[in-house]
Amino acid sequence: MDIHRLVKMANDIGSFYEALPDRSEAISSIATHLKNFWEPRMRREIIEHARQGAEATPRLKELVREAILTLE
Amino acid sequence: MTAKFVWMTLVLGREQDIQFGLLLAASQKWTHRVPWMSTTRWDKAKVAAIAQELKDKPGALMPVLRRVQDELGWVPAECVPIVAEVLNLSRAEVHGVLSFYHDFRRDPPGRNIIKVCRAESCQAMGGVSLAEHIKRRLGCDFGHTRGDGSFTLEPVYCLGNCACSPAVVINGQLLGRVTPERFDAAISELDENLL
Amino acid sequence: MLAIDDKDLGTPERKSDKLISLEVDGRTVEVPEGTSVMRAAALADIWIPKLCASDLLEAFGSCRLCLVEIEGRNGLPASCTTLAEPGMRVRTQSQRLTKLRRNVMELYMSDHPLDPFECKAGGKCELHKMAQAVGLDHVRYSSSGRNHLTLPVDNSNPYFTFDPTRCILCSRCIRACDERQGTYALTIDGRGFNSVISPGQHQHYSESECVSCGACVQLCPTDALMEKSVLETGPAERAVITTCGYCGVGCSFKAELRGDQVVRMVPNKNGLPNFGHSCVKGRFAWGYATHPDRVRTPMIRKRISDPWQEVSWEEALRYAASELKRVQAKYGRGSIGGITSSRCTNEEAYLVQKLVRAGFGNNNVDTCARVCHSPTGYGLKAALGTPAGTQDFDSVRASDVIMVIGANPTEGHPVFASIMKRRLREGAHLIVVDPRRIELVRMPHVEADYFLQLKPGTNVALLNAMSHVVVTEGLAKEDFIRERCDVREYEMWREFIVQKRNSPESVEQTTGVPAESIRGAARLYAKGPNSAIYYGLGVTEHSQGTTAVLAMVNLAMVTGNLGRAGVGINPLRGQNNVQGSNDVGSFPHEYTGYRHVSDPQVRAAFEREWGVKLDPEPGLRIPNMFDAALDGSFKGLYVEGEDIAQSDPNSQHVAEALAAMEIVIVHDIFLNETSKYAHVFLPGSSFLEKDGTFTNAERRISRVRKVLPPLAGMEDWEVTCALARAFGYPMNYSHPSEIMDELARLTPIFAGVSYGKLERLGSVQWPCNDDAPDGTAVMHVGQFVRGKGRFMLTEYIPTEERTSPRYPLILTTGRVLTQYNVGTQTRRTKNVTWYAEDRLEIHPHDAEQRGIRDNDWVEVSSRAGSIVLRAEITDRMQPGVVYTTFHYPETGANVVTTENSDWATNCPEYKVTAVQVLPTTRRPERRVPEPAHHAEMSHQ
Amino acid sequence: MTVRVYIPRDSGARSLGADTVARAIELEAKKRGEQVSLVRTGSRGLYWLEPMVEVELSDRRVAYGPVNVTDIPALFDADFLNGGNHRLALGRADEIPYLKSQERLTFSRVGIVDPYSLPDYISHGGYRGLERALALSPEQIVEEVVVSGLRGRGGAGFPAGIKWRTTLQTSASQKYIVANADEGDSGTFADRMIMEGDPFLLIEGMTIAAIATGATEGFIYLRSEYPDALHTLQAAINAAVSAGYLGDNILGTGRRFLLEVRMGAGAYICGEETAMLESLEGKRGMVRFKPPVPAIAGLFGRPTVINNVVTLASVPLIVERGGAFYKEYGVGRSRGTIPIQLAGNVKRPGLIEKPFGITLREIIYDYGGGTASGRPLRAVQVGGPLGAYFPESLLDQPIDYEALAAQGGLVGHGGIVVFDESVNLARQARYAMEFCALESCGKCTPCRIGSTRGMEIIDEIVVARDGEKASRLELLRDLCDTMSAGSLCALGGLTPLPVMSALRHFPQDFGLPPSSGG
Repeated sequence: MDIHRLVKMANDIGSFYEALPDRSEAISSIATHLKNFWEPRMRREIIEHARQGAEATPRLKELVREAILTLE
Repeated sequence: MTAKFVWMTLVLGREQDIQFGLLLAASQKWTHRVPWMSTTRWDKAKVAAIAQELKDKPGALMPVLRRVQDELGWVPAECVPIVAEVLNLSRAEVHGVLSFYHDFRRDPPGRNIIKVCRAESCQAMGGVSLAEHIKRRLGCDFGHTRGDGSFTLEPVYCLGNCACSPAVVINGQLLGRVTPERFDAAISELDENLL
Repeated sequence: MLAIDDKDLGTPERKSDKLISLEVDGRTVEVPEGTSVMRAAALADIWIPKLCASDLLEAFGSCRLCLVEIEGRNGLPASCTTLAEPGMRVRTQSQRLTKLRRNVMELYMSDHPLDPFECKAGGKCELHKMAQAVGLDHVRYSSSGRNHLTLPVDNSNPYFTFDPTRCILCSRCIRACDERQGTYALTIDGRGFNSVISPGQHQHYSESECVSCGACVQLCPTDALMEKSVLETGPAERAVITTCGYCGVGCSFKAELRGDQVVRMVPNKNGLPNFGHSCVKGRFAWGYATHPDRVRTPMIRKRISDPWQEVSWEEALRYAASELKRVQAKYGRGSIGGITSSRCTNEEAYLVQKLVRAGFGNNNVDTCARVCHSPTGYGLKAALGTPAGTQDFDSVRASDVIMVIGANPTEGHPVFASIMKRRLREGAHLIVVDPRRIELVRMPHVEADYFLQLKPGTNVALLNAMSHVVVTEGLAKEDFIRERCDVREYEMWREFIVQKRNSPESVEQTTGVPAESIRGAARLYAKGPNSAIYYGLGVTEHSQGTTAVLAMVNLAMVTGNLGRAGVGINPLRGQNNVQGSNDVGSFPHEYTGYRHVSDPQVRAAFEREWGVKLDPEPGLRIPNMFDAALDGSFKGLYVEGEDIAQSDPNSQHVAEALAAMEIVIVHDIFLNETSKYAHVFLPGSSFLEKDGTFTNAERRISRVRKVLPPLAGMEDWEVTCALARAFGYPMNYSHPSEIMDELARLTPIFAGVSYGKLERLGSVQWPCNDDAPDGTAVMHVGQFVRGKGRFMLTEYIPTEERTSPRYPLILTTGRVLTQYNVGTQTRRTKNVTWYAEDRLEIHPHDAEQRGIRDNDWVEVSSRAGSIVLRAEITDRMQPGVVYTTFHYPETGANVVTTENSDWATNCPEYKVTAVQVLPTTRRPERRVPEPAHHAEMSHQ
Repeated sequence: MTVRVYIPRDSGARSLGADTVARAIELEAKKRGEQVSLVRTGSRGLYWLEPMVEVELSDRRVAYGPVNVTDIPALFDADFLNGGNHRLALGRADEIPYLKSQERLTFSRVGIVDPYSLPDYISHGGYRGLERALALSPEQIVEEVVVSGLRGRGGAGFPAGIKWRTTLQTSASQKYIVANADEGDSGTFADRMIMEGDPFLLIEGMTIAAIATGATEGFIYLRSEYPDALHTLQAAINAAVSAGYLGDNILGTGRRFLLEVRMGAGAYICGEETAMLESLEGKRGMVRFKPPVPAIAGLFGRPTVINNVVTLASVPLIVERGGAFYKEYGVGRSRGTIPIQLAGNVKRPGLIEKPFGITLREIIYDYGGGTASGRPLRAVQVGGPLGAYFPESLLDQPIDYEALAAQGGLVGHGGIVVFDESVNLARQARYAMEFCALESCGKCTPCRIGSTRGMEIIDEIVVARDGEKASRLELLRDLCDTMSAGSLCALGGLTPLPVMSALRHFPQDFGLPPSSGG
C-alpha cells in the first residue's frame, strides 16, 4: 500500500491524541485506534515502516511510532 | 403652481371671490402636499431608505407602503421585492397587502386626483347626479386616469363631511356642499400646467 | 387533495392533561382541553361539513359550512373555531343548519361548475362531496352573474396546475404555504369578490417564491390545484404507505395507484416524522423510477473496454460469483469486498455485509456513509455511547435556541426545515455557523440571531471558543457535569479549553468570525434553556470531522444540553438510510448494532447464526480498498447502490483503482460512472419496487413497501441472496421480514423490532427492545448510554489543504433543494426545470479581480485536477471562498477534491479544497444541458 | 386691545371656506388697524352655520355665521369685533338653541378650545380624569367605567368596563390600547370632530385605559380620509409627550404609555376590530374569528383594549366625576350621552350630543328642521351603511340600543342620514349590497360571494315580471338569512339590515304591492 498515505493517516491520528497531557495515555489511545480500525495488511506495513527507525521517510511522529511499535 | 389649492372659495360660488381665493390659498399652511406631481420616475434607493427607516416599527409594512405612496404618488410593483427584502417578508405578503387596500395605487396617477364621495349621506344630497356630472366633465370613469394623464377619478366612501354633503376632494383639498357648477368652477381654476 | 383514504378531523390535535367532556348530537365525547367542537365531533364519528378546515392547519373559520347549534348560545358558531367546553351540548344537524349549509354551498357553486362530471378530480374533490352531502342539486342564482370562470389556468409548475376558475378562496393553499412550509409564496390579490389566489406578486407559480413542496396541492379541497400526473392518469384507486427514497428525514408517503401505475406520491398525514408534509423531491420527483434509462436486464463483459452483453440473471450471477471466487483463489481471502449503500434498505445492506463477512470470509465491507457521516458515528459513540442523533425531529419544537452548523436544512432537509422554521417563528433563537450565507440566515419570518460566517475548515476552533466562553464566563452547568459526566476527563478538558489559544479573541483571525459574535452566540446557546445543535456534512467532511463532532458534544455537555426534549446533537443525514446502513453492520470494523468484530462473544453469536467462522480483524475502508487495489492486493468488488466513481473524492485516483480490479460488480438502477469500470451489471430495484425498511436520521425505522413489481424481475435483496448462493454461501429468505427478524435476534438495540410491530405502530425509533418496547425518541435520558459522558480534548489542527498564491481560494460544496446528490434520480425528473447545471458561486470581489462576469464559464483547478462550469456571482459567499454543488456528472466536482480525510474515519475532506478560478474558453467534456430559457433563445 | 376671534379649523368648516375666511379677517383687520388674534378651534357641530366665527367679548363669545369672505368688510363695518349686530349675528354661541339644548359631556370642549394647545385643554378641565386615575388602583378605575354603563360607541355597544376588566385580568408582558378611529360609516363624523377639535381628550382617555389595564403602548388607527385629524393628533401627541403626559414616566409616576397614530389605507372593514388588528400588524385587513377576544389575545397576540374614539373620549369625565355621575344619563341599558350625527338631506345637519332616549323625530325635526330640499321626508338610515332604513312612521323610536334592535335596526356609531321623497329604496338596498361587495375582506363565503349575488338579485327583482318576482324575493330572503346567520363579522352579518328594512318598509320601490314587504 502507499506508505505515504499510511504514514499521513497515522500521523493524523497522532495529532489528535497528542493533546492528551499524559504521554502514555496518548500512546495507548493511538495504538488502540490502529488496532480497532486498521485492516491487518495496513497495520503490517506501518509496523514495518516504524521498525525502520525514527528517521525513515516518510517520517512518523515519534509518539505515533512508539504507539505502532506497541502493536507488535 | 398653487392654483390647485385655490378653489376653497369656490364653494361659495361667487365669481368675485375667485381672485381673492387665489391669493389666500397661496399662503395657507393647511395645504396638502402633492409631491407626486413632480415625480415622473421613482427611485429604488428612496424606497429602500423608507423601508429601512421604518422597518423596526411593529407591523411596519403599512407605514412603509403609505410613505412610499406619499413620496412617489403610487407603489410600483418593482418596489415590492425591495420592501419585502428589508422587512424580511415574502413578496407575496407585500403584494397581498398592497392589493388589499384601495388607497394604494399600483399605477401612476394623473396630474390631478379627484375623489368623489359615493356614500349614503352624499347620495341623499344629490351625490349620484354629481358623480355622473363629474365623470362627464373629466371624461373618465371611476378608478381610471384620463388618457392624457390630466385626471384620475377615484371613488371614496365617506369623507366624514356628511354634514356638508355632497363632498369631493380635489388634490387633497376637501370640498363640501358641492354642486356641478361649483365643481366645474374649481376644475377650471386648476393650473394649466397640470392639465 | 389529501390522499384517497385519509380522514380529516378538521382541526389539529391539542395536547392537554385536562380532559373535557361534552355532548355532540347526544353522544358524549371526551377531548383534551383546547380541542375544537369540530374535532370533538369527528372523534365521535360525527362529520360536520367543512371546506376551509383541515387538521393539518390551524382553524380559519371562513367557509361557514361547519356552523352548529350550541345549547344556551346565540347564533350559529362555527365548530372549527369554537373550543369544546365542559358540559357543552352541540347539535350538528337541524333543519336550520341544513338549509344554511345548502345555501352557503349554493353560493360556492354559483361561481363553480356544478356538474361533478366536469370536476377534474372526478367529482371526488371535497367541494363536490360537500355539495352532495348538503343535498345541493341545483343553483338558483342566475348563471349570468359575475364569476371567475374565464380566468386563465397556470400551468407553469412542471408538476401541478392551478386553475383559478375552480378556486373557492378557502385559503388552505396559502395557509399550507405559510404554516406548514413556511415559504409564504402565496397570497390573495385584491379583496372581496375580486379575490384571486396569487403566487408571488400575482404571477405564475414559477415566478413566485414557491418551492414546490406540494402542500398547497395536497390541501386544496377542489380541483383548482391538481397534480399533472393525476390529470394525465386519472384519479387513484388505492394507496400504499411507504417511505421516501431521498434524504435522511425519511418522510412517510402514500403512493397512490391507478391500476399498476403510480398516480402520485402524497405525504402520509398520519406518518412520522413528516406529519403529512413533503418536499419537491419526495412529492414529485419519483418519475425516475420508470425512466427509460432504467436497466431491465443483467449484463456482463470480459473487459471494461468491451460492449455490454445482456444475459439472464442466472448467467450474470454465475459469472459474477465465479469471478469473485477466481480472484479470491488467486489473490487471497482479503482480495475482494463489498460496498453497501445508504440508498438500500436495512435488509439489503445487512445482506451485503453478511455476504462479505460470512461468504467472502473477510470484513472488507464499507458503505457510503464513509464519505459523509462516519465522523458522526465515531464521535457520538466515543463520547456518549451511541453513534446516532440524540433526538427525534419533533424535539425541535421544544428548543429555545437552535444552532445550525455546517448544514443547509432548507435545501438539504426541507421537511425538517419546515418544522424548525415553525419553531423559529414561534420565537426560538437561531445561530447559524456556515461559510456561506444559507437561506436560513434570513428568510421571511426567520432571522438568525447570530450568523457566524467562518472560514471553511475552522469549525473546531470556533466550537472550542464557544466552550471557552461558557467555561470562563461561569456558564457551565456544573451540576449536570458532576452528575452525568466523567469528572476526571472534564477537569482535564476544562484545563485545556480555558487556555488562551481557545478564546474567541485568539481564534478571530483563524475563523474570520468576530470574537464578540462568538461570545454572543456562546452566551445565547448556554442560556437556552433548551439549546439544540443540528449539523450536517459541513461538520463531518473535514480532516477534523470527528474532532468537530466531539467539540459539539463537549459544548452540549458543558451546558447540560443533552438528555431531554428540545436539546441534543442531531446529525442531518444526507441519504434516506445512512443511519440504517450503519446500524446493520456496514462498517468494516463492526457488526450490527456497532459491536466490534474483535469482540469474541458478539462474534460467537454471529458465527452461530450464520454457521461460519468469522474474521476477528477489521476490514478495509473504501479509500483503503482503492489503495489496496492500486497496490495489487484488492481485486474484486461488489458495489450495491453507490456511484463511487462520481461521489468519492479525487475521481482520477478512484478510476485508476477501479480499473486495476479484475471483477467489479455494479448493482444499481442506472448505468453510472462506476459501471464504466464494471464487468457485471445487476439491475437494481427502486424504492417503489421492493419491501424493506429505512432508518432515518432520528433512528426511526419505517417500512418501505412494494408499490410496483421490480422492473428487472428481482428485488435487490433477492439478487444479493442469489449472488451469495452462486458464490456458495446459502442465503434463503422468503421475505425481508425474515431478514429483519434475524437482525433483531442478533442486535440488542433492534431486539424489539419486527414487521408486525412496524405494521402496528407505523414506525419505531431504536433502541427498541424489552426496555423500550415502543422505541426511544430521546436518548441519554437520565444517563448516557455509555455511562458517563466523555469530554475529549479537541485541539484545533488546521487542515493541510492551504491556500497559496497558485490556489488562492477555498472551494466548498453543498446541494440545492431540487437536486439530490449526484443527481442520478433528480436529473431524470422535471426537477431539472429549476436546476439544470452545477454553478460556481463566487463573491463579487473575487469575480471582479478575475474579470469574471455572471454566467461566464470558468475553470476551477486544484492540486488534484480541474473542472469547468459557469459562475454565479453572489454575496452569499464570503471573499476567498467559492462554492459548488455536485449534482451533475458533467461537472465532475470531485475531480478537484483531494485525498485529505478525517483522522479517525477517513471521511474525505470535501469541504475544503484550495483552488484557483479563472475565466476559460474550455467547456465541460460532456455538454451540460442548457437551461430551458437559454434553449428557447437559441432557436431564434 | 387685541380681540380674540375663533374660527374652526375643523375639516368640515374648512371644506366650506373657513381658512379663507380666517385669512380674510386677518387681512381686513390689518387694513383697518384692528388688533385681532385668531384662534382656530374645532367645530361646534352646527354645520349649517359653518364657517361660524366667534368673537370673544368680556363675558361671552358671540357667533356669526355662516360667514363668507365677501361678508367680512360688512362684519367689520358692523363692529363685529365688539359684538356688533349684523344679519349673520347669532348672539351668544352657547345660547344658540341647537347647542344650548344639548347635553355635552364628551363634546364639552369641541369648538371652544384650540386643539393644538395643551394649556387650553388643561384650563378647560382637561386631564382631571387622568389625575384622578393616577390616584386610583387599576381595579378602581375599571370599576368606575363598569359602573358608568359606558358601552362601545363604535357600533357593537359592548360594555367598555367589561372589556377593560378582561384585559386587566389577563397577565402578559405587553398589552396595548387601540383607538378605533376608522370612522367609516356614512353619516358619521363624531370621531373626526373630537380628533380635530379636542385631540387631548382622546389621548387622555387612552392614557387612562392604559393605566387601568396595564398597557404601555397604544395606537390610534386612523382612516386615511382624515388627513387633518392626523395633523392634530400628531401635534397633540407631541405636546403631551413634551409635557410628560405621555412617555416613559407619566407625570413622574413611573407609568409608561407610548402612543402612535397609524393610518389606514382605504378599507372600511378595518373598522372591524380584528381586521384592524391585522392591519396594524401590517397585514391584509382580514377579519379574525373570535374567540379569542382581542382583550385577551389582540394586537400581536397580546391583550388589547380596542375602543372607539368616542368611547375613549367619554372616559376622562367618567373617571373624573365617577361612573355614577355618567350613569345618571340615558335610558334602560343605554347609559350616558350619545353624540348623534345628523346628515344627509336635512336642513340643519350637525352634531347633537344627548342622553340616550331621545327620539329620531326630535333629532330630525326639532334639531334638523326637516329636509334640506323641503320635500317630504321618506326614509332615514340610522347607524351607517349597515343600519336599517326607517320610514317616517317609525320616527318616534327612541335612540337606545335595545329599542332600535327591536325594530330591526341598530344605533351603530350614531349616524342618521335623512332622505327625502326622491329616494328609491330598491336602489339603496342594492347599494347596501354593493357597498358590502366593495368592502368585503373576502374571507367568509356569505359575505364574499353573497354580497355580489345580492346586487344581482336586487337588479333582477326590480325588472322581473310578476311571475318571477316571488322566487327571486325568496332567494333574496334566503341570501340575507345566510349572510346574517353565516357571516364571520358584522359587515356581511348586518348588510341584510338595510336590505330587508328597505324591502319591509318600501316594497313598492321593488315593484311590489305596498303590503308585501313584511
